[in-house]
Amino acid sequence: MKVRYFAWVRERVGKAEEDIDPPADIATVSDLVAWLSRQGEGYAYAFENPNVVRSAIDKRHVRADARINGAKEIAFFPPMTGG
Amino acid sequence: MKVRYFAWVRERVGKAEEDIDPPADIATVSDLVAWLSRQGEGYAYAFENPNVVRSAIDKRHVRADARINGAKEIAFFPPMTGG
Amino acid sequence: MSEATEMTAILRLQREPFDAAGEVAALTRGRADIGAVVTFTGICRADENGEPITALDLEHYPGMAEAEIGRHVEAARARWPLLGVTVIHRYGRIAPGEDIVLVVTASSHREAAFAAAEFLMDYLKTRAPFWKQVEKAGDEEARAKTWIEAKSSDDSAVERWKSA
Amino acid sequence: MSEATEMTAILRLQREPFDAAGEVAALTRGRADIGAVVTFTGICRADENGEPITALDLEHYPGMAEAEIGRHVEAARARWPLLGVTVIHRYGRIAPGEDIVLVVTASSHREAAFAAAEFLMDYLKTRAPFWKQVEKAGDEEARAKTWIEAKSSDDSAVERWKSA
Repeated sequence: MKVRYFAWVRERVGKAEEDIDPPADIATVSDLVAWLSRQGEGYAYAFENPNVVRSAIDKRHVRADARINGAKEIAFFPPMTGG
Repeated sequence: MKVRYFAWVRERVGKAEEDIDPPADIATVSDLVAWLSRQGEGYAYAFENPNVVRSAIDKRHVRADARINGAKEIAFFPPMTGG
Repeated sequence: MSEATEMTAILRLQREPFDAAGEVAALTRGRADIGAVVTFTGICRADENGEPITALDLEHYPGMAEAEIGRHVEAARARWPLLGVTVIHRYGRIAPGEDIVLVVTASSHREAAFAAAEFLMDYLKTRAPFWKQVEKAGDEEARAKTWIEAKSSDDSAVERWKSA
Repeated sequence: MSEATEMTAILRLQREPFDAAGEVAALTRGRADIGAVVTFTGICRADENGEPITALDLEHYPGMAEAEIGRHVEAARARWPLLGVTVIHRYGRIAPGEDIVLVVTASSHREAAFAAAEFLMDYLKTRAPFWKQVEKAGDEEARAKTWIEAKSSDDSAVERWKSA
Protein backbone atom coordinates (compact mmCIF):
# COMPACT_ATOMS: atom_id res chain seq x y z
CA MET A 1 0.00 0.00 0.00
CA LYS A 2 1.31 3.40 -0.99
CA VAL A 3 1.13 6.30 1.47
CA ARG A 4 1.49 9.92 0.36
CA TYR A 5 2.06 13.00 2.50
CA PHE A 6 1.42 16.62 1.59
CA ALA A 7 2.31 20.11 2.89
CA TRP A 8 3.48 20.17 6.52
CA VAL A 9 2.60 16.51 7.02
CA ARG A 10 5.13 15.74 4.26
CA GLU A 11 7.72 18.07 5.82
CA ARG A 12 7.33 16.52 9.27
CA VAL A 13 7.39 12.91 8.06
CA GLY A 14 10.38 13.83 5.89
CA LYS A 15 9.19 12.16 2.71
CA ALA A 16 6.50 12.63 0.05
CA GLU A 17 5.53 8.98 -0.28
CA GLU A 18 6.47 5.45 0.69
CA ASP A 19 5.25 1.87 0.43
CA ILE A 20 4.15 0.37 3.72
CA ASP A 21 3.01 -3.02 4.91
CA PRO A 22 1.12 -2.52 8.17
CA PRO A 23 0.16 -5.50 10.38
CA ALA A 24 -3.13 -7.23 9.61
CA ASP A 25 -4.92 -5.77 12.65
CA ILE A 26 -4.60 -2.24 11.26
CA ALA A 27 -8.15 -1.92 9.91
CA THR A 28 -9.05 1.77 9.74
CA VAL A 29 -7.43 5.07 8.87
CA SER A 30 -7.14 5.94 12.56
CA ASP A 31 -5.48 2.57 13.26
CA LEU A 32 -3.00 3.41 10.51
CA VAL A 33 -2.35 6.89 11.93
CA ALA A 34 -1.65 5.37 15.37
CA TRP A 35 0.67 2.77 13.82
CA LEU A 36 2.52 5.36 11.69
CA SER A 37 2.94 7.60 14.76
CA ARG A 38 5.05 4.82 16.31
CA GLN A 39 7.39 4.60 13.29
CA GLY A 40 9.63 7.50 14.31
CA GLU A 41 9.88 11.05 15.59
CA GLY A 42 8.84 12.70 12.30
CA TYR A 43 5.70 10.57 12.12
CA ALA A 44 4.86 11.26 15.76
CA TYR A 45 5.26 15.00 15.10
CA ALA A 46 3.15 14.90 11.90
CA PHE A 47 0.30 13.11 13.64
CA GLU A 48 0.65 14.74 17.09
CA ASN A 49 -2.89 16.08 16.70
CA PRO A 50 -4.61 13.39 14.64
CA ASN A 51 -7.87 15.39 14.47
CA VAL A 52 -6.16 18.04 12.36
CA VAL A 53 -4.73 15.70 9.72
CA ARG A 54 -7.10 14.88 6.85
CA SER A 55 -6.98 11.68 4.87
CA ALA A 56 -7.95 10.33 1.46
CA ILE A 57 -8.19 6.78 0.14
CA ASP A 58 -7.64 6.37 -3.57
CA LYS A 59 -8.02 10.13 -4.08
CA ARG A 60 -11.30 10.56 -2.19
CA HIS A 61 -11.70 12.24 1.18
CA VAL A 62 -12.45 9.76 3.97
CA ARG A 63 -13.06 9.97 7.69
CA ALA A 64 -10.80 8.46 10.33
CA ASP A 65 -13.10 5.43 10.74
CA ALA A 66 -12.85 4.48 7.03
CA ARG A 67 -11.55 0.93 6.45
CA ILE A 68 -8.25 0.70 4.59
CA ASN A 69 -8.78 -2.82 3.31
CA GLY A 70 -8.20 -2.84 -0.47
CA ALA A 71 -6.82 0.71 -0.62
CA LYS A 72 -4.08 1.27 -3.20
CA GLU A 73 -3.11 4.75 -2.05
CA ILE A 74 -3.71 6.49 1.26
CA ALA A 75 -2.86 10.18 1.63
CA PHE A 76 -2.45 12.40 4.70
CA PHE A 77 -2.48 16.18 4.61
CA PRO A 78 -3.44 19.32 6.57
CA PRO A 79 -6.80 21.08 6.05
CA MET A 80 -6.92 22.40 2.49
CA THR A 81 -6.18 26.04 1.71
CA GLY A 82 -6.73 26.29 -2.04
CA GLY A 83 -8.90 28.68 -4.02
CA MET B 1 -43.53 71.48 -13.80
CA LYS B 2 -42.11 69.05 -16.34
CA VAL B 3 -43.58 65.56 -16.67
CA ARG B 4 -41.72 62.73 -18.45
CA TYR B 5 -43.07 59.39 -19.59
CA PHE B 6 -41.11 56.22 -20.38
CA ALA B 7 -41.66 52.88 -22.13
CA TRP B 8 -45.33 51.91 -22.56
CA VAL B 9 -46.50 54.83 -20.41
CA ARG B 10 -44.84 57.10 -23.01
CA GLU B 11 -46.42 55.14 -25.88
CA ARG B 12 -49.91 55.30 -24.37
CA VAL B 13 -49.75 59.00 -23.44
CA GLY B 14 -48.34 59.65 -26.89
CA LYS B 15 -45.49 61.93 -25.87
CA ALA B 16 -42.16 61.69 -24.03
CA GLU B 17 -42.51 64.86 -21.98
CA GLU B 18 -44.58 67.99 -21.46
CA ASP B 19 -44.90 70.99 -19.20
CA ILE B 20 -48.02 70.98 -17.05
CA ASP B 21 -49.67 73.36 -14.62
CA PRO B 22 -52.05 71.35 -12.44
CA PRO B 23 -54.57 73.07 -10.12
CA ALA B 24 -53.37 74.03 -6.65
CA ASP B 25 -55.30 71.24 -4.90
CA ILE B 26 -53.19 68.56 -6.66
CA ALA B 27 -50.89 67.81 -3.75
CA THR B 28 -49.50 64.30 -4.19
CA VAL B 29 -48.29 61.98 -6.96
CA SER B 30 -51.58 60.06 -6.81
CA ASP B 31 -53.56 63.31 -7.08
CA LEU B 32 -51.51 64.11 -10.17
CA VAL B 33 -52.13 60.66 -11.66
CA ALA B 34 -55.88 61.10 -11.17
CA TRP B 35 -55.78 64.56 -12.73
CA LEU B 36 -53.67 63.39 -15.69
CA SER B 37 -56.06 60.46 -16.27
CA ARG B 38 -58.80 63.02 -16.99
CA GLN B 39 -56.72 64.83 -19.65
CA GLY B 40 -57.56 62.41 -22.47
CA GLU B 41 -57.91 58.87 -23.66
CA GLY B 42 -54.16 58.17 -23.89
CA TYR B 43 -53.61 59.33 -20.30
CA ALA B 44 -56.57 57.28 -19.08
CA TYR B 45 -55.09 54.21 -20.82
CA ALA B 46 -51.58 54.82 -19.46
CA PHE B 47 -52.84 55.13 -15.88
CA GLU B 48 -55.69 52.59 -16.09
CA ASN B 49 -53.99 50.59 -13.36
CA PRO B 50 -52.29 53.25 -11.24
CA ASN B 51 -50.71 50.65 -8.95
CA VAL B 52 -48.56 49.40 -11.81
CA VAL B 53 -47.13 52.75 -12.85
CA ARG B 54 -44.01 53.85 -10.94
CA SER B 55 -43.04 57.44 -10.34
CA ALA B 56 -39.96 59.54 -9.66
CA ILE B 57 -39.59 63.13 -8.49
CA ASP B 58 -36.41 64.88 -9.57
CA LYS B 59 -34.87 61.53 -10.56
CA ARG B 60 -35.58 59.68 -7.33
CA HIS B 61 -38.15 56.93 -6.88
CA VAL B 62 -41.16 58.06 -4.83
CA ARG B 63 -44.37 56.47 -3.63
CA ALA B 64 -47.85 57.55 -4.70
CA ASP B 65 -48.32 59.55 -1.50
CA ALA B 66 -45.22 61.74 -2.09
CA ARG B 67 -45.97 65.48 -2.22
CA ILE B 68 -45.25 67.16 -5.55
CA ASN B 69 -44.82 70.63 -4.14
CA GLY B 70 -41.49 72.05 -5.37
CA ALA B 71 -40.85 69.26 -7.86
CA LYS B 72 -39.08 70.29 -11.07
CA GLU B 73 -39.51 67.01 -12.91
CA ILE B 74 -41.95 64.18 -12.31
CA ALA B 75 -41.59 60.93 -14.27
CA PHE B 76 -43.98 58.02 -14.80
CA PHE B 77 -42.93 54.60 -16.06
CA PRO B 78 -43.63 50.85 -15.87
CA PRO B 79 -41.76 48.56 -13.45
CA MET B 80 -38.09 48.52 -14.44
CA THR B 81 -36.64 45.66 -16.50
CA GLY B 82 -32.95 46.54 -16.77
CA GLY B 83 -29.91 44.48 -15.93
CA MET C 1 -7.92 58.98 2.42
CA SER C 2 -5.86 56.04 3.61
CA GLU C 3 -4.35 53.76 0.99
CA ALA C 4 -5.96 50.73 2.60
CA THR C 5 -9.46 51.90 1.72
CA GLU C 6 -8.72 53.27 -1.74
CA MET C 7 -11.68 52.42 -3.89
CA THR C 8 -12.22 52.97 -7.58
CA ALA C 9 -15.81 53.36 -8.83
CA ILE C 10 -16.59 53.47 -12.54
CA LEU C 11 -20.14 53.93 -13.82
CA ARG C 12 -21.04 54.30 -17.46
CA LEU C 13 -24.19 54.14 -19.57
CA GLN C 14 -23.45 53.72 -23.24
CA ARG C 15 -24.84 52.59 -26.56
CA GLU C 16 -21.55 50.91 -27.59
CA PRO C 17 -20.38 47.43 -26.55
CA PHE C 18 -17.92 47.24 -23.66
CA ASP C 19 -14.75 45.25 -23.09
CA ALA C 20 -15.19 43.27 -19.86
CA ALA C 21 -11.55 42.15 -19.70
CA GLY C 22 -10.31 45.71 -20.20
CA GLU C 23 -12.57 46.94 -17.41
CA VAL C 24 -11.30 44.27 -15.01
CA ALA C 25 -7.72 45.15 -15.91
CA ALA C 26 -8.43 48.85 -15.30
CA LEU C 27 -9.79 48.07 -11.84
CA THR C 28 -6.95 45.79 -10.71
CA ARG C 29 -3.92 47.28 -12.49
CA GLY C 30 -1.02 48.15 -10.22
CA ARG C 31 -2.75 46.99 -7.05
CA ALA C 32 -1.75 44.10 -4.82
CA ASP C 33 -4.45 44.49 -2.17
CA ILE C 34 -7.21 42.92 -4.30
CA GLY C 35 -7.64 39.20 -3.66
CA ALA C 36 -10.99 38.59 -5.34
CA VAL C 37 -12.70 39.92 -8.44
CA VAL C 38 -16.25 38.95 -9.37
CA THR C 39 -17.54 39.81 -12.83
CA PHE C 40 -21.14 39.53 -13.92
CA THR C 41 -21.98 39.86 -17.59
CA GLY C 42 -25.59 39.93 -18.75
CA ILE C 43 -25.97 38.79 -22.35
CA CYS C 44 -28.86 39.11 -24.82
CA ARG C 45 -30.30 35.64 -25.45
CA ALA C 46 -31.93 34.61 -28.73
CA ASP C 47 -35.18 33.76 -26.96
CA GLU C 48 -37.53 35.34 -24.47
CA ASN C 49 -40.02 33.07 -22.72
CA GLY C 50 -39.24 30.36 -25.26
CA GLU C 51 -39.95 32.53 -28.31
CA PRO C 52 -37.17 33.52 -30.71
CA ILE C 53 -36.25 37.20 -30.80
CA THR C 54 -34.11 39.22 -33.19
CA ALA C 55 -33.07 41.95 -30.76
CA LEU C 56 -33.64 43.76 -27.49
CA ASP C 57 -34.24 47.48 -27.43
CA LEU C 58 -33.40 49.19 -24.15
CA GLU C 59 -34.87 52.53 -23.18
CA HIS C 60 -33.55 54.39 -20.14
CA TYR C 61 -34.12 57.56 -18.17
CA PRO C 62 -30.93 59.58 -18.68
CA GLY C 63 -29.76 61.27 -15.53
CA MET C 64 -31.89 59.18 -13.21
CA ALA C 65 -30.24 55.92 -14.34
CA GLU C 66 -26.77 57.22 -13.44
CA ALA C 67 -28.03 58.70 -10.15
CA GLU C 68 -29.89 55.54 -9.13
CA ILE C 69 -26.98 53.21 -9.96
CA GLY C 70 -24.59 55.62 -8.22
CA ARG C 71 -26.69 55.49 -5.04
CA HIS C 72 -26.55 51.70 -5.07
CA VAL C 73 -22.80 51.65 -5.68
CA GLU C 74 -22.52 53.92 -2.60
CA ALA C 75 -24.77 51.58 -0.61
CA ALA C 76 -22.59 48.61 -1.62
CA ARG C 77 -19.43 50.49 -0.58
CA ALA C 78 -20.97 51.28 2.79
CA ARG C 79 -21.96 47.66 3.33
CA TRP C 80 -18.92 45.70 2.14
CA PRO C 81 -15.16 46.40 2.17
CA LEU C 82 -14.87 46.97 -1.57
CA LEU C 83 -11.70 48.03 -3.34
CA GLY C 84 -13.31 48.64 -6.71
CA VAL C 85 -16.66 48.62 -8.50
CA THR C 86 -17.47 49.01 -12.18
CA VAL C 87 -21.00 49.16 -13.56
CA ILE C 88 -21.62 49.56 -17.28
CA HIS C 89 -25.13 49.36 -18.71
CA ARG C 90 -25.86 49.59 -22.43
CA TYR C 91 -29.00 51.04 -23.99
CA GLY C 92 -30.40 51.02 -27.52
CA ARG C 93 -30.65 48.02 -29.84
CA ILE C 94 -28.77 44.91 -28.72
CA ALA C 95 -28.58 41.71 -30.77
CA PRO C 96 -28.55 38.15 -29.36
CA GLY C 97 -25.09 37.19 -28.14
CA GLU C 98 -24.16 40.80 -27.36
CA ASP C 99 -23.43 41.97 -23.81
CA ILE C 100 -26.01 44.17 -22.05
CA VAL C 101 -24.62 44.87 -18.60
CA LEU C 102 -21.35 44.48 -16.71
CA VAL C 103 -20.80 44.54 -12.96
CA VAL C 104 -17.28 44.08 -11.59
CA THR C 105 -16.55 44.06 -7.86
CA ALA C 106 -13.12 43.79 -6.26
CA SER C 107 -12.26 43.15 -2.63
CA SER C 108 -9.57 41.53 -0.48
CA HIS C 109 -11.74 38.45 -0.01
CA ARG C 110 -14.36 36.66 -2.04
CA GLU C 111 -17.40 37.02 0.25
CA ALA C 112 -17.64 40.81 -0.18
CA ALA C 113 -17.01 40.65 -3.92
CA PHE C 114 -19.74 38.04 -4.50
CA ALA C 115 -22.29 39.71 -2.20
CA ALA C 116 -21.79 43.18 -3.67
CA ALA C 117 -22.05 41.91 -7.27
CA GLU C 118 -25.32 40.12 -6.51
CA PHE C 119 -26.68 43.10 -4.59
CA LEU C 120 -25.90 45.46 -7.48
CA MET C 121 -27.44 43.12 -10.07
CA ASP C 122 -30.61 42.64 -8.01
CA TYR C 123 -31.00 46.43 -7.73
CA LEU C 124 -30.17 47.05 -11.38
CA LYS C 125 -32.95 44.63 -12.34
CA THR C 126 -35.62 46.21 -10.17
CA ARG C 127 -34.66 49.82 -9.45
CA ALA C 128 -32.53 51.18 -12.29
CA PRO C 129 -34.78 52.99 -14.81
CA PHE C 130 -34.30 50.78 -17.86
CA TRP C 131 -37.04 49.13 -19.89
CA LYS C 132 -36.51 46.27 -22.30
CA GLN C 133 -38.49 45.70 -25.45
CA VAL C 134 -38.11 42.51 -27.45
CA GLU C 135 -38.15 42.57 -31.21
CA LYS C 136 -39.65 39.37 -32.60
CA ALA C 137 -38.59 37.73 -35.84
CA GLY C 138 -40.20 38.89 -39.12
CA ASP C 139 -39.47 41.27 -41.97
CA GLU C 140 -38.93 44.98 -41.35
CA GLU C 141 -42.69 45.72 -41.42
CA ALA C 142 -43.83 42.68 -39.49
CA ARG C 143 -41.41 43.05 -36.61
CA ALA C 144 -43.49 43.20 -33.49
CA LYS C 145 -42.04 44.89 -30.44
CA THR C 146 -43.23 43.92 -26.98
CA TRP C 147 -42.27 45.35 -23.61
CA ILE C 148 -40.81 42.74 -21.27
CA GLU C 149 -42.77 42.45 -18.05
CA ALA C 150 -41.00 42.76 -14.71
CA LYS C 151 -40.51 39.41 -12.98
CA SER C 152 -41.76 38.88 -9.46
CA SER C 153 -38.68 36.69 -8.85
CA ASP C 154 -36.56 39.83 -9.33
CA ASP C 155 -38.62 41.62 -6.68
CA SER C 156 -38.10 38.75 -4.26
CA ALA C 157 -34.37 38.75 -5.03
CA VAL C 158 -34.03 42.38 -4.04
CA GLU C 159 -36.01 41.86 -0.82
CA ARG C 160 -33.27 39.72 0.74
CA TRP C 161 -30.92 42.72 1.05
CA LYS C 162 -33.38 44.60 3.24
CA SER C 163 -33.58 42.21 6.17
CA ALA C 164 -29.83 41.65 6.52
CA MET D 1 -28.25 15.11 -25.69
CA SER D 2 -30.73 17.89 -26.43
CA GLU D 3 -29.33 21.25 -27.51
CA ALA D 4 -31.15 23.01 -24.70
CA THR D 5 -29.07 21.33 -22.03
CA GLU D 6 -25.72 21.41 -23.81
CA MET D 7 -23.11 22.18 -21.22
CA THR D 8 -19.39 22.75 -21.60
CA ALA D 9 -17.14 21.88 -18.66
CA ILE D 10 -13.47 22.80 -18.67
CA LEU D 11 -11.18 21.90 -15.80
CA ARG D 12 -7.45 22.55 -15.75
CA LEU D 13 -4.66 22.59 -13.19
CA GLN D 14 -1.59 24.38 -14.43
CA ARG D 15 1.57 26.15 -13.40
CA GLU D 16 1.16 28.87 -16.07
CA PRO D 17 -1.02 31.98 -15.81
CA PHE D 18 -4.44 31.83 -17.47
CA ASP D 19 -6.38 34.25 -19.64
CA ALA D 20 -9.74 34.85 -17.97
CA ALA D 21 -11.19 36.77 -20.93
CA GLY D 22 -10.17 34.02 -23.36
CA GLU D 23 -11.80 31.39 -21.14
CA VAL D 24 -15.07 33.34 -20.97
CA ALA D 25 -15.00 33.76 -24.76
CA ALA D 26 -14.41 30.02 -25.22
CA LEU D 27 -17.42 29.24 -23.04
CA THR D 28 -19.86 31.65 -24.70
CA ARG D 29 -18.67 31.67 -28.33
CA GLY D 30 -21.38 30.87 -30.88
CA ARG D 31 -24.13 30.44 -28.29
CA ALA D 32 -27.21 32.59 -27.82
CA ASP D 33 -28.79 30.64 -24.95
CA ILE D 34 -26.46 32.06 -22.29
CA GLY D 35 -27.89 35.10 -20.54
CA ALA D 36 -25.56 35.36 -17.55
CA VAL D 37 -21.86 34.75 -16.99
CA VAL D 38 -20.25 35.03 -13.57
CA THR D 39 -16.47 35.05 -13.32
CA PHE D 40 -14.52 34.74 -10.10
CA THR D 41 -10.79 35.44 -10.14
CA GLY D 42 -8.70 34.83 -7.04
CA ILE D 43 -5.56 36.96 -6.99
CA CYS D 44 -2.38 36.74 -4.89
CA ARG D 45 -2.28 39.73 -2.52
CA ALA D 46 0.96 41.34 -1.31
CA ASP D 47 0.02 40.70 2.31
CA GLU D 48 -1.21 37.84 4.45
CA ASN D 49 -2.71 38.68 7.84
CA GLY D 50 -1.31 42.18 7.51
CA GLU D 51 2.27 41.05 6.87
CA PRO D 52 3.98 41.65 3.52
CA ILE D 53 4.75 38.57 1.44
CA THR D 54 6.88 38.09 -1.66
CA ALA D 55 5.04 35.08 -3.07
CA LEU D 56 2.66 32.20 -2.50
CA ASP D 57 3.73 28.65 -3.18
CA LEU D 58 0.90 26.23 -3.91
CA GLU D 59 1.29 22.49 -3.46
CA HIS D 60 -1.42 20.14 -4.74
CA TYR D 61 -2.26 16.45 -4.89
CA PRO D 62 -2.16 15.63 -8.61
CA GLY D 63 -4.97 13.35 -9.66
CA MET D 64 -7.03 13.92 -6.55
CA ALA D 65 -7.32 17.68 -7.20
CA GLU D 66 -8.79 17.09 -10.68
CA ALA D 67 -11.09 14.33 -9.40
CA GLU D 68 -12.34 16.38 -6.44
CA ILE D 69 -12.99 19.51 -8.50
CA GLY D 70 -14.64 17.36 -11.19
CA ARG D 71 -17.00 15.88 -8.60
CA HIS D 72 -18.02 19.37 -7.48
CA VAL D 73 -18.53 20.57 -11.04
CA GLU D 74 -20.87 17.57 -11.48
CA ALA D 75 -22.66 18.46 -8.24
CA ALA D 76 -23.12 22.05 -9.46
CA ARG D 77 -24.48 20.82 -12.81
CA ALA D 78 -26.96 18.58 -11.01
CA ARG D 79 -28.11 21.42 -8.80
CA TRP D 80 -28.39 24.39 -11.17
CA PRO D 81 -29.30 24.70 -14.87
CA LEU D 82 -25.77 25.51 -16.05
CA LEU D 83 -24.76 25.95 -19.66
CA GLY D 84 -21.03 26.12 -19.00
CA VAL D 85 -18.44 25.85 -16.24
CA THR D 86 -14.71 26.52 -16.31
CA VAL D 87 -12.40 25.93 -13.36
CA ILE D 88 -8.68 26.64 -13.61
CA HIS D 89 -6.42 26.39 -10.58
CA ARG D 90 -2.73 27.24 -10.68
CA TYR D 91 -0.03 25.65 -8.55
CA GLY D 92 3.63 26.45 -7.92
CA ARG D 93 5.08 29.88 -7.13
CA ILE D 94 2.71 32.81 -7.63
CA ALA D 95 3.72 36.45 -7.14
CA PRO D 96 1.49 39.22 -5.72
CA GLY D 97 -0.88 40.57 -8.37
CA GLU D 98 -0.92 37.27 -10.28
CA ASP D 99 -4.10 35.23 -10.67
CA ILE D 100 -4.44 31.98 -8.68
CA VAL D 101 -7.83 30.56 -9.54
CA LEU D 102 -10.60 31.12 -12.08
CA VAL D 103 -14.21 29.96 -11.91
CA VAL D 104 -16.59 30.84 -14.74
CA THR D 105 -20.25 29.80 -14.71
CA ALA D 106 -22.75 30.40 -17.48
CA SER D 107 -26.52 30.01 -17.38
CA SER D 108 -29.68 31.45 -18.91
CA HIS D 109 -30.30 33.52 -15.79
CA ARG D 110 -28.15 35.16 -13.16
CA GLU D 111 -29.33 33.28 -10.06
CA ALA D 112 -27.88 29.93 -11.17
CA ALA D 113 -24.64 31.48 -12.41
CA PHE D 114 -24.01 33.33 -9.13
CA ALA D 115 -24.98 30.42 -6.89
CA ALA D 116 -22.86 27.87 -8.78
CA ALA D 117 -19.80 30.14 -8.80
CA GLU D 118 -20.04 30.68 -5.03
CA PHE D 119 -20.66 26.98 -4.42
CA LEU D 120 -17.59 26.01 -6.46
CA MET D 121 -15.38 28.58 -4.75
CA ASP D 122 -16.51 27.52 -1.27
CA TYR D 123 -15.68 23.91 -2.12
CA LEU D 124 -12.37 24.75 -3.78
CA LYS D 125 -11.34 26.57 -0.59
CA THR D 126 -12.17 23.72 1.76
CA ARG D 127 -12.18 20.44 -0.19
CA ALA D 128 -9.78 20.71 -3.14
CA PRO D 129 -6.37 19.32 -2.14
CA PHE D 130 -4.26 22.47 -2.42
CA TRP D 131 -2.02 23.93 0.28
CA LYS D 132 -0.69 27.46 0.29
CA GLN D 133 2.62 28.51 1.71
CA VAL D 134 3.55 32.18 2.04
CA GLU D 135 7.05 33.36 1.35
CA LYS D 136 7.92 36.34 3.52
CA ALA D 137 10.21 39.17 2.46
CA GLY D 138 13.97 38.80 2.92
CA ASP D 139 17.03 37.76 0.93
CA GLU D 140 17.29 34.33 -0.67
CA GLU D 141 18.60 32.76 2.56
CA ALA D 142 16.35 34.57 4.98
CA ARG D 143 13.10 33.89 3.17
CA ALA D 144 10.85 32.19 5.63
CA LYS D 145 8.05 30.01 4.33
CA THR D 146 4.93 29.42 6.40
CA TRP D 147 1.91 27.27 5.67
CA ILE D 148 -1.35 29.23 5.62
CA GLU D 149 -3.85 27.91 8.14
CA ALA D 150 -7.34 26.97 7.06
CA LYS D 151 -9.95 29.56 8.04
CA SER D 152 -12.99 28.56 10.03
CA SER D 153 -14.97 31.13 8.02
CA ASP D 154 -14.32 28.99 4.93
CA ASP D 155 -15.74 25.95 6.74
CA SER D 156 -18.87 27.91 7.66
CA ALA D 157 -19.21 29.12 4.07
CA VAL D 158 -19.28 25.57 2.74
CA GLU D 159 -21.84 24.47 5.34
CA ARG D 160 -24.59 26.60 3.80
CA TRP D 161 -24.75 24.38 0.70
CA LYS D 162 -25.63 21.32 2.76
CA SER D 163 -28.91 22.45 4.27
CA ALA D 164 -30.41 23.81 1.04
